[in-house]
Amino acid sequence: MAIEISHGCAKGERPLIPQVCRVTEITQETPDVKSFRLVTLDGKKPFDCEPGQLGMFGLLSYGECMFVVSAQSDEWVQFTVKKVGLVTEQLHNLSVGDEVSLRGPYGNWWPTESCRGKDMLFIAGGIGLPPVRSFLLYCLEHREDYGRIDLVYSGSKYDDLVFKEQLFDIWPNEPDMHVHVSLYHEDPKHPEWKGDIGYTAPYLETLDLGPEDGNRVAVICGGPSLSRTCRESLLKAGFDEGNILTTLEMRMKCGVGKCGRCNMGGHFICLDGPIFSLAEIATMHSDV
Amino acid sequence: MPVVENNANAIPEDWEPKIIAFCCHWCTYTGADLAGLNRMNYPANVRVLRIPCSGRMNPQYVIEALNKGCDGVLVCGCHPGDCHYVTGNYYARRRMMIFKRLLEYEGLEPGRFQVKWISGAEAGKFRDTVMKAVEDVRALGPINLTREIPYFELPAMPDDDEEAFNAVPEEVFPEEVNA
Amino acid sequence: MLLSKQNLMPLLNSLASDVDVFVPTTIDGVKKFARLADGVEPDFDMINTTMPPKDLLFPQTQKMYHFDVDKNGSYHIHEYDESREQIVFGIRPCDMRSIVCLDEVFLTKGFVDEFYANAREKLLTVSIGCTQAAETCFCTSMGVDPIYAPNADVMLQDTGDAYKVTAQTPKGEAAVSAWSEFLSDGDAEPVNCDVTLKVSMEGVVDKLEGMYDSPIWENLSIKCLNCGTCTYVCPTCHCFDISQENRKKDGVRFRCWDSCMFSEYTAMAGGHNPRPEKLERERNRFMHKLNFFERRYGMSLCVGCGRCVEKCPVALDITRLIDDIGSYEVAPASAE
Amino acid sequence: MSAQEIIRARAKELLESGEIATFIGWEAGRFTNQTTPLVITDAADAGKLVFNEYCANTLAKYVTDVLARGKVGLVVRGCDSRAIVRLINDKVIKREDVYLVGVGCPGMKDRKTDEPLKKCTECRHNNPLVFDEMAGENAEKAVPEDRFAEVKEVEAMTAAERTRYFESIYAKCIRCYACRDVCPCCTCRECFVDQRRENWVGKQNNVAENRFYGLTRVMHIGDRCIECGECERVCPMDLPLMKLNRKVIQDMNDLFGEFESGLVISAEPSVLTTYELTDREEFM
Repeated sequence: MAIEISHGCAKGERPLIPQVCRVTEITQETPDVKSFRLVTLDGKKPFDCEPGQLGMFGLLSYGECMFVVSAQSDEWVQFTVKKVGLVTEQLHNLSVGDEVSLRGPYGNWWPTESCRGKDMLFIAGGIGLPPVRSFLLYCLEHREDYGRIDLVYSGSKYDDLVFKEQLFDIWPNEPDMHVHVSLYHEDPKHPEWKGDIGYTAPYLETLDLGPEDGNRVAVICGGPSLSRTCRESLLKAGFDEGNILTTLEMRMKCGVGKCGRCNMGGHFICLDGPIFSLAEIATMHSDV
Repeated sequence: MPVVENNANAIPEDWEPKIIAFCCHWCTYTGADLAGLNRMNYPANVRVLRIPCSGRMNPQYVIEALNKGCDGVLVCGCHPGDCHYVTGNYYARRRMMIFKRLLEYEGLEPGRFQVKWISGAEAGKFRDTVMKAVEDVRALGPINLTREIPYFELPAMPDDDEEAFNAVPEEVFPEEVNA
Repeated sequence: MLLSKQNLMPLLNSLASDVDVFVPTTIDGVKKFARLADGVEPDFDMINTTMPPKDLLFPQTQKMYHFDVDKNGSYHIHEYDESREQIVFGIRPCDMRSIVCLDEVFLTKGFVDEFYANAREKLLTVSIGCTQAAETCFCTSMGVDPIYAPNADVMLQDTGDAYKVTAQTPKGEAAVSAWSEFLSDGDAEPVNCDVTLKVSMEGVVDKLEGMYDSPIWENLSIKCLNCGTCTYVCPTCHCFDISQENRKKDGVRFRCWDSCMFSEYTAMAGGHNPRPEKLERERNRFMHKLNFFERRYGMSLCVGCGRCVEKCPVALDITRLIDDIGSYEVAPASAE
Repeated sequence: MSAQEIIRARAKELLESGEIATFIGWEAGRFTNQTTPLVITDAADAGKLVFNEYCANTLAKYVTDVLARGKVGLVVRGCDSRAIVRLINDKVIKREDVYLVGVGCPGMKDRKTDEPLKKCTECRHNNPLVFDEMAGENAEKAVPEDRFAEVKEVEAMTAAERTRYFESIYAKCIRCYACRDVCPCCTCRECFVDQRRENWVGKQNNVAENRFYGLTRVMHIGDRCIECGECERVCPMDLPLMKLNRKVIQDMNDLFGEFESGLVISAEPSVLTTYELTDREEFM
């Protein structure tokens, strides 16, 4: 049975006005990646959202950017931010207690329901892990609903791997969860690295994770070349296009499918996406 | 609509001209420093910004300053021949001559954009230049250009910014001061 | 009901005493809709304004909220609602169709854009049918009737000495009943308007599905300058950017028209740009006009007003593109 | 043979021989007397090329877009050839990258009014200055008496009138950047308006931001403007941009000696990127 992804599931009022939120915790994940936990000024969770949904997180004086909610609890939402541009650079200067702007949630979410009972294969590269992690954490929370879980994760250097604690200490000890990590290149700073060296797609192929007669769902998030090569590897391994899920990214401003720039054909990534199956993407006119 | 010649006849009470002075680090900025050391008095309407050389003076800074609330702009550099980088102020001289004419062509009064060469020893000239610029602009009144952001009234210039006023000036190139 | 042409100005003046009435006029050499005031001469014979009336609903720069910091260093957000009662008088049927498109964009698909919605609710549209067409007008080919706008609140049709007045919505009926002293009973046949430029949209939407990688885009885009003229004069182009101006910790966040023709439009912080060249940008623009919007909202995003045809610096002409698509031999569609 | 026939024949020969990869000229548009730029790579399309007195667009800027495909052939009039010289002097292209088919230009006309285009009545070099071959003879055209007449008109106003005059211009500007995109001098890889990170100019459309853009544009192209007048022609709001460009040119003329950009290929720096010790001193 094909995976069903809901699209255009937007709801909400006053979509363009943010709320002021407070940073309660900052974790330095790598030298240029930080995670921020946010609550409202009166200490509540800013919004309820499903795993994989987006939030427009920013600073009032600098602008706002779209991020996937990388983790959440009943009290807070968390965003994981890599320093690449003007706003993210300023976000990295935040300290605990600072006020930020937040609006959302936007977009659709991982098809947690229709993946139930399946084996999960998560594939991510670099800063592509946080979006995937939102689904992974959901699966671990509802462990009995899902089969075997594999995580294939790569980064170009050891320092670029995010969530190292979970990656190396927590997740490998979860029942029937297998974590596979590779580095793109030898890392001279970390000669002790005993894991694999190689790009994600060839590494994935060595792991021999097959489609299990359509019972395994692959979830990809990474840069353009990682996405392309991993898709090809999975298709070669016999995966059905409908069982390969990915979350897309483009520049976004409004978050509600009106400002125009994040379209893939007639679809807007911020509203109909960001999560699509490969089968759906194949029918779209995509510049991504 | 009658053409308002300038704002000189309608200067609001309490109005103080705001002038920004872009000063070359190697001469005028030092000259300004010397003026301070010699306890020369000059009006506080001028805010001094340090640039590495008058050749670095980007015409955009002038437009931005006028758009953002200044009533006049002063650019000061080393005397021709004395540039720390040998030729920077020669380029600046050409560029500023053209740019000043362009601004005046667009209707800016000549007194609002002035360029002067002031060396590090000419503390008195710095003071006189600043005093003259302030008097020129004061006589002209508030600027007669449509300003930025019609949407929200700009707060006053840093006069009310206690932080900026109480800030201790950062030490500039301490090793050179010692040398 | 008829409105004699002599009564037109008295009606407008009486309307303008209460609310802002926007009429087609020429200001400083620019043809646009401007607020009726002293010195503004309405020109209802003008075929089409250069600047579309979309800025009444969706201004080129629109402030959304401003923020400031209180004594404790806490941010506060203050929202703006600048919408007011407005009447647009003399809007052409093609521009009325563009408002249908904008309504779809801003008011449907789960989120309602409150800024647009507020302005839209307070706008009374009085459309005047065309009596003559410019050489660049091709509205009939895009399914617009030049003498009739079905979604206008009030429709005026030229019958020679008078306009035939039809109220088409409750809002329009309320308006017309208030104009009674300027109206007279009667009926007359509206003057027809002959639109000479015709293109065939038949099959174009479906054909475009298979033409994403066609060389037609390369040939078309090569002459494009990548300026934003076509998008800014287009009555249906609605892309916007959100930006802010700051003064220390205070600032205002606003949205402003943006153009898919600019390289910066899709450039991402990491340096990747999904539409790096004018080929991709041109293709996206025309696909959006003729195919994507049709697929998403069930209507074409081109209303045939001819403004981009008229104003393009390099005479890049959407009507020629439509003709070219019509005569293009599509390879057999892939199995989807 | 008419110039148009020569152009078609030569474009065909050049493309067939493989000497050039693309040829840039004009083709007829949909409407009477309308022309639009045409880029061809196939010799069979040479028959589409036209040359008549309504070829308003300049072609030189397209060279930068199609250069990757190989040597470019194009038709050049006076303005196109100066634009090519400008691009060469700015090291955007090399002389050997282009094959120039020169054509004498009698001045182009507006297709609607049939009046000469403003940019053409003001043109001082209607015949190509650089070319590899000529299609036909040079054309005769009256040269304007005073190049800076329109600048002097503005200068004659009072300061307050000029403020109002230019503010009314900036109030009309919609910042479509057509003036930048058509300009053969605007060859920065990334224009300052696209540098959002630096945020030189805000995105609001208002008089102040538009003035910032307008003045910066003039200063950036100042000593390189070839006076082709394309910025003014393409402006959808019909803003008199040459009044700004020519003001700078006039001042450089007065201050630093006779100035006309893009006349000869040379490695000499242009007026504002050089200096003389003897330059006039106004800031003592």
